[in-house]
Amino acid sequence: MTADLLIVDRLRAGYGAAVVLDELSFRMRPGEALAVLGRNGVGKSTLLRCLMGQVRVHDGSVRLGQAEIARVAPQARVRAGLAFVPQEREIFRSLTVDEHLTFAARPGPWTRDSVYGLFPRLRERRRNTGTQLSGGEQQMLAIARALTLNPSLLLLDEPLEGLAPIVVREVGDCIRRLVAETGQAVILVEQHVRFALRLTANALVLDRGRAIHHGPSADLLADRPLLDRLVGLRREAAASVDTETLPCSIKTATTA
Amino acid sequence: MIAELAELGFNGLAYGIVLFFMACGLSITMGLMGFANLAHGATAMLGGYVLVVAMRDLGLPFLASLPAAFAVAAIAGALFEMTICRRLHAAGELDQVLLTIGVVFMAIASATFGFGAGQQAIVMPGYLTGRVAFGPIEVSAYRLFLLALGAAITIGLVTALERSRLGVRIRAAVDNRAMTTACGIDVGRLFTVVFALGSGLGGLGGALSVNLVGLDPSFPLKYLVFIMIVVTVGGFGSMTGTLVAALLLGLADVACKYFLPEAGAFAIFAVTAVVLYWRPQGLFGRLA
Amino acid sequence: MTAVLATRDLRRSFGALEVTAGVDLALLPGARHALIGPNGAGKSTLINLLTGALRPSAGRVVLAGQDVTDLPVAARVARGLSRTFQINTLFPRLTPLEAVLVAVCRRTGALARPLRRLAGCTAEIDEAHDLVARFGLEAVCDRPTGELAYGQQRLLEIALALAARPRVLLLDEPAAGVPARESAILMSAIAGLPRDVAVLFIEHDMELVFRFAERITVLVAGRILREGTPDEIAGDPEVRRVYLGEDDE
Amino acid sequence: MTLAISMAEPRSRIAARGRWRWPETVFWLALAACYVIFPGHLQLLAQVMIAGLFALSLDLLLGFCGIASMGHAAFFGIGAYAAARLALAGWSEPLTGLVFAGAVAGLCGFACSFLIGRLRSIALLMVTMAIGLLLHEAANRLTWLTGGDDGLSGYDVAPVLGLFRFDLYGRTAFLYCLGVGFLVFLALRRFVHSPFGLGLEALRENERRVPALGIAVQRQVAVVFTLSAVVAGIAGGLLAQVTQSVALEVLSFERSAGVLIMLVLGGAGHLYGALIGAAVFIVARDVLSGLDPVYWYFWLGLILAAVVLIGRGGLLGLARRLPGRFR
Repeated sequence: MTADLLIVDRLRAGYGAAVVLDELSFRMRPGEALAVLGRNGVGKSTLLRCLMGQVRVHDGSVRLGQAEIARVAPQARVRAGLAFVPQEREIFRSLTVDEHLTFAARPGPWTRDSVYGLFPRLRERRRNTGTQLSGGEQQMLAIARALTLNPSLLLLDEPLEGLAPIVVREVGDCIRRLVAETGQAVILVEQHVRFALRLTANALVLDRGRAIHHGPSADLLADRPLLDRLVGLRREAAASVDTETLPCSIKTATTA
Repeated sequence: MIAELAELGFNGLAYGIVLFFMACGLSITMGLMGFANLAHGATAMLGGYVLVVAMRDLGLPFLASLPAAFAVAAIAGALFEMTICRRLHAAGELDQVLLTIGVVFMAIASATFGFGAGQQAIVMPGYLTGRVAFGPIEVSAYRLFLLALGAAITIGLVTALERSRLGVRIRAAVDNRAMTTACGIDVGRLFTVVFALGSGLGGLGGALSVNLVGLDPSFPLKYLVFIMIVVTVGGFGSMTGTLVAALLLGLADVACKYFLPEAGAFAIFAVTAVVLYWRPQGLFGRLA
Repeated sequence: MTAVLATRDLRRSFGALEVTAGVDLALLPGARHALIGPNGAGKSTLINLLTGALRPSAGRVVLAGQDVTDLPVAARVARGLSRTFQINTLFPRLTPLEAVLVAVCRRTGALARPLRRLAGCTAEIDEAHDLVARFGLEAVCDRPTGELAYGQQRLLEIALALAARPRVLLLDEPAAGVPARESAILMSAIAGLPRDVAVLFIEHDMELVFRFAERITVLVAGRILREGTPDEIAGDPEVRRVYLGEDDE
Repeated sequence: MTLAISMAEPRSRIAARGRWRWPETVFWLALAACYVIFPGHLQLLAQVMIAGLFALSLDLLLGFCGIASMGHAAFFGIGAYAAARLALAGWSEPLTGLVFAGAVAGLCGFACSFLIGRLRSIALLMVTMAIGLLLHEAANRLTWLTGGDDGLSGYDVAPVLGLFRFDLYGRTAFLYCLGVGFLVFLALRRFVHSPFGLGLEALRENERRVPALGIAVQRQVAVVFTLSAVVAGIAGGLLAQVTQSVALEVLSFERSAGVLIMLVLGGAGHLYGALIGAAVFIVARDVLSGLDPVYWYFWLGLILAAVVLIGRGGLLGLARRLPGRFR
């Protein structure tokens, strides 16, 4: 039996005093691909930023391999084996493509040249600076940059967001190959639900910072009503709060 | 007339180069960490006094004293960063400004205590004291030396920033500090190195300026203004901006003193105020 | 009935990107209107255009029959358009009572008279206190705001906006960041908002949206995709497609 | 009914914010008593009052609005030169002289407020510093107006209220400064405890949020900056009248830095912090520069570093922290 790669245990985190992740727990095996799904604003991106150390942890623990990382600096998390592809891509405007792939590289199978093998388009633009790239190329570069850190776990935050449909296919293909052929462990946050489910082994569904579902992606893909209920738009049963529970002061305010 | 103008321009550029040395380290540290270090002028003064001591008391030649000025200032900068600056990264600008002004005041008092309030005299080597003629144009040898050294160091600096891994990391951190950290780079340690380098360059600038503008304990306060003008007008973190602003300021100052002696520094401050009002982020700066 | 807040062909570009691409929105008096849409749909930009924090590239904003397109933020508040913020942006070292008092004094004009004493503003102090108490904050109303629980700060956000006695209230993700155990009181506070105030809220929490909204507008890529009753929106295949992200198939 | 009483409490507390308390009476009586206790140091005590007034003017900006200025000596100097020029023009009545000094400085402050209102953080510090230096340089050059390096002197100041002649021992000077200082203090105290003053605290706490309350920030800044300049101008005018001379030093960067130090030393945002900081600063300068003027700069720097690194909130903040919270 192999040890778990990542153990998130009762994690509470948020921006300042705001709580975005509330008592969140889950585990991942080495080489596993996990999709994190949920509607807007449920804390998916915050989860990745929190794992990366960019969001304040209120409580709980995060173990990556042997290291407890919930409270260490982001650069120490990279040493422990994380790499991050942020939603906004955050390409360095004054660095060339080549420089993006060498300035922080860590030893391992991924090198500048092997990354170019995965993204041939980037090799053609190697002398260009970050700002001269198209949206799709920037996304590839953000993934490539993260790979050169040779992570044991790659965090991808909505890599297809804001890309033209044809580019979506190209970037999607790259991610598919990355997961299927290289056995890279990833956490994929994605609004393209079916794409994410087809790509990953397991799926974690969040709602208001809590896990409301965790199971094989294939099952979820097959169960259309369940998927609709978990991440789709649906009418709530609005019975959980009725007017009887209102503080009297607010009710009087209505009539005032 | 043309020869006069040419010499004026030449002097302005030489002065600008010295200002660039004194300001470029501050520009990077401002851009990297947003740390308002008004004590940078004190570091430059330290470099000046190191040169004076090395040449006058230790009898070192001028060219050997320059690296000494660089080294002492760099070490002092690194110590200052590691002991004091580090506690103030999260503090507001006002706290940073107050603390570093405090350091300036202490430096002034210490310099007066150690060296007296007067101007320091150094004897320059013979090959730098004369004048060199290019056809009708005749310029001072020291200014020619300054320009040559300045050009060499600027080119070296720019190349290092372009090519070396450290330089690339610095550029990345100035662009986006959080993402650089998320790439596994310890920006805090990077900052210490940059701070030391910047202080060293400031010290070198101070050493070079001894024979150009003189050296006395009021140096940090007098040049603080010019350094801050160069940095803010040039835009934090922009090497090109700092260079252009320093050369412009050098030229403007020399021209002002020549053509409008009554206006003095007034014109320069006025232009600065206008530029900052128009572009608070500086000429080459980006809005944070 | 005429709209209390309306936009006509509102547009805003950032560089070549048109973030708001011709929005026509109408809010009736007393409306409970939700604005939803995926990330990057331009919801925040739209709010900023409505409040005056951003100027539109084209189009008009009309508040209670007056064209306010060229007015700055403060002037729109004075004319009856208040907002809350997505992330608490309060006054950490002022107490809730003081903060609301500032807003009340602004409305009554007391703020413009530097020679008046605070002690003489009893009417304003009473009103501020009533408002703070109405949101269940009387127990903490003279503690520094920075020491309050997050949910309480969210309530104070709404109280501050109401202190201007607005005709229109814009709630920018009122439930964001509130832990589950504190959310019930927030929900009831929103349910208890005065009926004569039109409320437009941006919210990701679908439970909140479907509980309180009487109309829903779906914004996608800076345009209005659909507008309708909650039932119409929930059953709309186009909206489902956007929310399930199935456009890549 | 008990509920109603407990609910009324925060309300009465907010209404009581501006109430005069007994330690304030003690403070001012102690100041006045200095006249009897330190008859040999009345000139110095007058300097304390002048510096205190100047620090109060900066407190309005920094303590209540969160606007830091590195060139506040500009308005102090303008007031000083205005008062001196008026006296040189033959108008020697001191109180109207102060009004004139305050008015001229206030006009300049009003003009500057449009520049200041736009800027924040580093840019604000740099521009205020540049304005201060600009003025210093201008005064240095415009010798026909300011006397340049020599400054202005040789003017008469008439007796205060036509009764009290300025004497060598500084008796009149001290009482005059104390009286003017007390009156200005009362006015400022009233001002900061008005609804407008509360609005300023909101501006200090969160400048971006204030427009959403319906408050026009630029107007707030214009009012405060003007008022602050008026008070600084009055302080400068006092100096010009009491010392019967004005030197270029009134516009110096050291003076701008000094007043900032007084304020952070005493504690910004309390009014009394400004006065206490000024007193400590002026007395310390007198004692330490009496030892050796060179050392004074060293101590000055050390005080600054200490205030920033350990003494958050200044002396007043320290006094409050020691016995826990009493408010």
